[in-house]
Parts: sequence; C-alpha cells; structure tokens
Amino acid sequence: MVKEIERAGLPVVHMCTVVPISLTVGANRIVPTVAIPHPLGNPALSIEEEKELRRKLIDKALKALTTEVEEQTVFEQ
Amino acid sequence: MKLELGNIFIRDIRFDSVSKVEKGILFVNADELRDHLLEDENIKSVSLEIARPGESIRILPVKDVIEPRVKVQGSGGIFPGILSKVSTVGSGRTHVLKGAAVVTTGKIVGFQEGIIDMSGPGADYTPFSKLNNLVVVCEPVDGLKQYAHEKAVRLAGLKAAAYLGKLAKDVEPDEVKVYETPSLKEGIEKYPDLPRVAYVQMLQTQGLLHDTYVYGLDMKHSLPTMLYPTELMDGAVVSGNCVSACDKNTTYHHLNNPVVHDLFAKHGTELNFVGVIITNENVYLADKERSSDWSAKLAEFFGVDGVIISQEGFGNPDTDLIMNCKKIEAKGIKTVIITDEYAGRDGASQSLADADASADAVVTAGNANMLVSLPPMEKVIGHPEVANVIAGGFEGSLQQDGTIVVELQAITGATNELGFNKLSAR
Amino acid sequence: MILVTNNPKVQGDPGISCDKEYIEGSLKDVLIAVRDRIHKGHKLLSHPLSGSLKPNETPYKSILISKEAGSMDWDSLQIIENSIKVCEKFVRYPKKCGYNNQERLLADFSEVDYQLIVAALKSAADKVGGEIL
Amino acid sequence: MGKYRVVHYINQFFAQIGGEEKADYRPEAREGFVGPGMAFNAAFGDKAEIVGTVICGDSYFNENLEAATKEVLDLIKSFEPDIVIAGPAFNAGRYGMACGTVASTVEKELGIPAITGMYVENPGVDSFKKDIYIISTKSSAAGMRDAVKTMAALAMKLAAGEEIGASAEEGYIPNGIRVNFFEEKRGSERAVDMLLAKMAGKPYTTEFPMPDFDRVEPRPAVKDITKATIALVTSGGIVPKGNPDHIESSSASKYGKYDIEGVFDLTESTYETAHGGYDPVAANQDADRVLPVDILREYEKAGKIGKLHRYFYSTTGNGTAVASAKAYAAAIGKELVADGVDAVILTST
Repeated sequence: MVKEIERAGLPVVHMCTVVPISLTVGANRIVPTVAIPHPLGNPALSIEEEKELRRKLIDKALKALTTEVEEQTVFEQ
Repeated sequence: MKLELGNIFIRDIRFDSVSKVEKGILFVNADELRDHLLEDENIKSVSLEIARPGESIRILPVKDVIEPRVKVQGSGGIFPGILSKVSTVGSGRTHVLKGAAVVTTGKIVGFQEGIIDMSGPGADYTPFSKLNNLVVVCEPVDGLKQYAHEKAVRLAGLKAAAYLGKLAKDVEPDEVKVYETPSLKEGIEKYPDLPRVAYVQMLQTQGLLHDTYVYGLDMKHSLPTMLYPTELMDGAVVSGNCVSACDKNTTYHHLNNPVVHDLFAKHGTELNFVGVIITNENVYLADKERSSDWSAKLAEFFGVDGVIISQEGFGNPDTDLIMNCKKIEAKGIKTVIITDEYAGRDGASQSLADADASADAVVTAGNANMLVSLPPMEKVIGHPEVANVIAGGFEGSLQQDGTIVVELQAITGATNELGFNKLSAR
Repeated sequence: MILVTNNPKVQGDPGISCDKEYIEGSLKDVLIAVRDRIHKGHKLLSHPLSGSLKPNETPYKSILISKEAGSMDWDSLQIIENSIKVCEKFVRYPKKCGYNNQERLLADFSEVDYQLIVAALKSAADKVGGEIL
Repeated sequence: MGKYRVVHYINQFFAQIGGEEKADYRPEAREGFVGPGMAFNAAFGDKAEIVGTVICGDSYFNENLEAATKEVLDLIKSFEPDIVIAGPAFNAGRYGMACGTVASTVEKELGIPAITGMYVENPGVDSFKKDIYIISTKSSAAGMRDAVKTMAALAMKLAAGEEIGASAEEGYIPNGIRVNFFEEKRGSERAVDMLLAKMAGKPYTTEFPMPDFDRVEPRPAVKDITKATIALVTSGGIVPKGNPDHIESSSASKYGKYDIEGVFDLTESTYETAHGGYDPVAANQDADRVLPVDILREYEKAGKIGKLHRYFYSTTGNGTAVASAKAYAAAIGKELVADGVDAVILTST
C-alpha cells in the first residue's frame, strides 16, 4: 500500500510498529511506533503524556517527509 | 563409501507354502510371516493381503510402505539400530526386491489416513500403485496406547520387509548398480572442476506420529549431521510419520530417495555429489533456529557450491524450509528447494506458510488441496469408513456408490516433497 | 513460560506445571490469543502450526510463549500472522465429521496435540534446567 | 456440430490501415478475417471460424476508454460469437491495454470467453492477467506463428468448456491460480537441473514465485512542510463508529474514505477500529492512537503544517497483507494526487 501510493507520486512516511514489515512492503521513509494495538499512543500514560508522545512521533514523521532519502530509511531518533 | 545395489525385478507376488523368490515371483508363506509378526506381544492379530498393479483394490489407511532389502556384503544390516545392531551401513552389497513392497495399515488414531488405489484415477497419483504389495493389516491388543501402537505397526512393517528381503540374499540380481561417494579430499582431487553439491534432507520430527528415526535414534533429539548417500539405501532412516499422507516420506521413499538417485546420475560428470546433510523439523522454535544454523554451517564446512533442500509435511516445516534456504543462501551457496503447496481447492490461496526472497528456485510437487474423485473399488483392504475422516476428506466424502471425493492430501505419496513424482503445479 | 491451550488434557495435566492460559474456544481462538500476547511483547516459543494435522481437522492447539514481555519480536509476529492466515485458508472448508466415534476422534486429536507440546516442553526443559516439567 | 463463431479484435496496424498516424482510427467491424486472422483460421481447422473482425486504433481506444470499449463491445456482440480473441499485442503497450480491456469486458459483460496474447513485459499483463488468460508471446510480431498456435488451442478449449490446465501446459502467463499437472521429469530431477543452471548462472524458472518484493524509488522530500497538504491513510482499520461501509475485519477487499472536516479529535463515541488483526481495546478507546487526527489538527492550527487533507482513507490488513492491497492502494494514490495532496502519513498497526 505504501509502495502504491508512493508510486502514484507522493512521498509517504510509514508509521509502523514492526520495522521489518515496513521494509518488506517497500516503505522508503519509516518511523517506528509504539505497539501494534496502539502505534501512536499508550494507554498506560495519562492523556497529556500520551499526546506528548504522539507529538514526538508526528514530529519525526514530518522530519522524515522533509528529508531527502535515496533508499529505505528508518528515522529512529 | 561404495555400495552395490543388486536389483531383483519382482513382477508378481503370491501366497505359497514356502517363502522364496523365483523367476521374478515373490512367494510368501503367510502363516510363517504372520507368526513372526505375532511375536510382538502388542499385536493381537495380523492378516496379510496382496494388492497388484491394475487390480480393483483400495488400501486404507496406509501407515508405511517399505521395500524389501537385504545386506549381502559389508558391515551392518538393514534398518540399523532398529532391526540390526548399530553399525555403519552403506557399503558392500545390498539386494533389493525391486517392484515389491510391504504396506502396513492400521487404525492407530481415529483420523488415520493414507489411500493407495491400485487402479483408476487415484492410482496415477501414488507411486505405490505400480508395486506388487504385501499388505500387512495389524490389530493391536486392547487398550494399547497410541505411541505403543504406532511403534508396533512400524516394527511389524520393517520386520515383514526384512523377512521378504532375506529371500533375496542368494538370488542372482537382474542388474547391479554401483554408487560411490569419495571422501571430501578425494572428491576434490578427482573432480576439481565440477560444482560441489550437497543434499539437505529435512526430516519430520515433531512428536507422536510425526517422528523419524536415524539408526534408531529419534531425530528430534539430534543436531543436524551428515550421512553418506548410500546409508539411506540400507535403511539408516526410517519413517515413524503417520500424518499428512501426501507429503510424508515413507520408509520406501527414504530407501529410494529420488534426490540422491538423481544427484548420483550426474555425479562425476556434471557435479560432485558430496553427501547428505540431515536435519530435523522440531516444534520448539529455538530448535528450528539451531538446526538451520547447523545445516548452513555444515554446508559451508563442506565447501559446496549448491544444495538441494527437501521438506517433509505441512505447515510449520515451511518455517524450517525457509530458514534453511535463507541461511544457506546467506553463506553464498546456491539453493533449490522442493516443497508442495496448500493453495486451497480453487488454487487461489497463498501456498506456503512462509516466504523469503532468497527462495528463488523452487520445485513444487503440486497443490495438495486439489479435489479428486475416486470411484469405488471391488475390494477394500483396511477400513473404508476411515475415508470420511481421512486428511483431505470431508463430511460426506464417502458416497453411496463407494466413490470417495477427497483432497489429494489423502493419497499416500501424492505430493511427495523429495520430488518422487512428476506431479507439479503452476 | 506460558502455555496457551484449548486442550483439556494439557490444561488438566498437573505434570505440566508452567503457567497456563486456558482458552474456551476454537483452534483459531488460541492463535488469536497468542497473537495478542505477541503484540504485547511475548515471544513465541513453539510453532503454532505444530503437527501436520490441518486446522480444519484437529480442534486442539497448545502453544508455548515466553512469560516475559519485552519489545515486540518480529519473527514471532511473522510466524503467528502466517499461521492465522493458514488457519483461515483451511477453515473455509467443511470440518471433517466423526464416522462413528466422535469421542475417540477427539481423544486422539487431544492426545496428538498433548504429545507434540510435551515434545516442545522437553526441548524447553533442556534449556532451563528442567524446572518446567 | 457447427463451427465455433470467433470474433477477432485487432488494432489499426494489424488491420493494415496504417501505423501511428492512423492510431486514432475509430471502431469498425468487418465480416470474416483481416490480417493475422487468416493464420487463426488455418489453426482452427474445421473447428472454428472467424466470423467477424473488430478494428480500433490504439490511441482512440486508450484516449476514449469508456466510449471505445462500449462501441467495440457492441460490434463484437453483433456477430454473436462463441469466443473472442484479442491481439496478440506482443510488446505494444497501448494495444496490450486495449486487448486486455476488450477481452476482460467481453467476459464480464457478455459472459463469452475471451483471450489475448502479450509479451510478459507488456503493461497490459499486470493489469489483466488475473481477469483473463493472456498467452505468453515473443516481444514482436516475429512471434506471430507460435502465438497463433497457442492462442488458437486455448481458445478452442475455452469455447468447448473444457478444463483448462496449468499455465506451463497451456502457455498462458501465470495468473496466481495454482493448477496441478504432470511434468515430464520427476521433481527431484527438475531440482537437480535447476540447481545446475543456477550454479552456472544460466536462466531457470522457479515453479513457485515468491510474493512480490519489488521497490519504488523514493519521492523527493516536501520542500516547505508549513505549506503542505498532508493526508492521513491507515491500514489500522479506523472507521466512524458503526463501520458504515462494512469494512471487513481482515484482508479487506475495499477501503473507506471519510470526511474529517471539522473533526478535531477522534473519540470513543465517534470512531472505532474495524480491524480484526489486533486487540481493539486501545484503538476503540481513542482512535487517535492509530490515526493521529488530534495532533495534526493542533499542528495545522499552529501553522506547523499547511493543511490536513479533508478525507482520510482506511483499510484493514495486518502488516504483511499491506503489500497485497495493491489495486485499491493505487486508486487511493491517484485520488490523493488529483486532490492536490503533497505528502502522506500512513499508519499501520
């Protein structure tokens, strides 16, 4: 899916818990997330903490979208 | 290591007062053999039947098929570690009753499986329809546990085959074939320019009804190791596997391993066949990791350029297969894997439970989910009611006129993953 | 180690003393329960497609996973997801019926699953000093 | 029994009307065979006959896809065929697309079997191999003779309603449906042959291709994110509460497109997940945990991004199945480009 949207002409950042899957499906910009049932959240945190966590992940995603890449790249920190 | 195989072609099998092999006919004294098998106190009764190619006979549920062989020269005896003492086999001379087989049947568990039709459309899918079969129907003593029952039937088959094999000891073979594997060093010196090839054979080793024995050792407790190819021809590997009839390797398959034979056919001319690496298929995942590490390590150590990897069974062995393939490819060794498929009755589903880009050379033995309709036979040896619960059978598969509609997986040896058959799929 | 099972024989065997999660449900329910555990970071220790019995034959399944939950294990995930797919592929087809002895059949399926998981437990025991058996 | 009635579809070039300069030629029907139809008739023997030929220019067909398809279909229908043959198109891309469209539409709408032939790299192959039998041909018309022979044979089987064998037997391009057949050599011998070829670096064909692991070139980065329109797509199955489109819980065959104009936060009472591939509790409590609408709205307001696209797209599928969602993913991609989206955040569970 990532691949097909990118093929259509748009840069895609794949926010995905399991990086190897993301690599397998051919994503070029990858941001690892928290856990499968809640990739961009964590029920164990308070609502505000969770939002902060989500902001950090979105920041990473935006950074990935504004970074030129030549091959599959995982944006860790 | 060098073995001469003396093939004695058997064209018929008959009951008679004296067991002997004469002019291509195998005569069997049924009482004598029955008494021999009844020495096992776990077996209550034995009946013997004959099924010849082309006859209107259906055998089910089949447990194992074994070719009668006897050691004529060289160390050890047939089925070492089980019927003979544990000493290395694979050299000297062995006689084979080619064209004959012992087929064991017995309802070890309620879902026992395996069909051999001696004629009709089903016969095309099993290699055993082309053999003169002595069918051994065993009934256990009451209350015998499944594992003891399996063992009793397994041993009865091996004993019957050894009994018949002995009849060949002093018979002049119709042909003699020689198979020789040099040591690593000799091989390199002898064939410096030929690509070096090993065969990685995966053996089913998951537990009850899913086991394989090597020199009598339950292979799940072993690390991968190596065999000279000719050891297989003397019964070093014996099947204790009763599940997944279409893609389990019977003892007959092990004795006549087609990969071994086809590699030998080009040994010394197009390739240098170095030997066999046997490995297992355990349920515990760490075992899978370790065993595949080990098979890759052995392949690397033997310095081979390529390997053929064969599989046994359904489902989780796909994981072993892909692990073996991936790790051996990662060593820079080329692989070809042999498997079969479960692509659904319509052929549209994903065939394997695992996949990897490195598995880029695959031989398939066909889609085991394909439906086949097997018309009634005049005679059924075994338990016809088993058709309804047989693997690949389904509710109502036994129709009123005796026709059974089953998936190919119910037929013994139909999608054999050693590549024994011509069946394939695209 | 946690043993997830829907097999009464496995559940009821006091000889298997590791933690158990008993699933009152189908073979697929066991796979789903294991999948959810893997998503939480447990590791798969035995293969979910143990045995050559097809998922539309045997109703029983026992699977070993780690007790500890760490970061998610990719290999475990891949194996469980693929196993669920295989299961779904088979359960489209009708279940086999017992020809005349449903109880015997179920007992045999239960026994095979039991023996396969015992084989896996033995492998595990060799590694952890045998404390789980 | 009479002969099967065959209708043949060809382009302006094979009808000897002209080359590229005549590619805008409008659909036309002629009685009997034209051009390569003669070879087909010879191959049919007394079993079948081309009763009519429908011709259309490649440009006209591809530029007026809907109208041209209908016109061509009507012409084909007027001959009352038992079977339709399109092409072969060899490696001609637009001709391939036309042949694929014609053959698949004939099957779908007229219920008449139809086949075509193409070179394996023709773009028409990927688009249509799952819908119709496409005979594998050489890349140019030099392969006409072989192509006609194989296509005619398969066409006769289809017309007679006979069982179709495996791709390797019948000569069609593998369509993902696995069909059993008997090879000439046993599996072990094929394995030895394949290994010898592989070790020698010679070509060989695997009998079971692994799933597609191809790659796409990364697109250039977004220059100014504060001006960019960003769209959200998820394979985590987030849908409005009640799942109005009935998105299936796994390997969904469709996707949902949902308007989030004026939505600033996904709440337990408004959104949920339709995904069956994970424990849904956390996502149902707060779908922002899968589809971060709340934070993106915040960023939109703060000017950190230009705009959050008005619609989000949602489907289900565990990680690995994301790869199989090819067809509708391409459709989503097209739509997003057309709507002026600059970049996509795709979240997966």
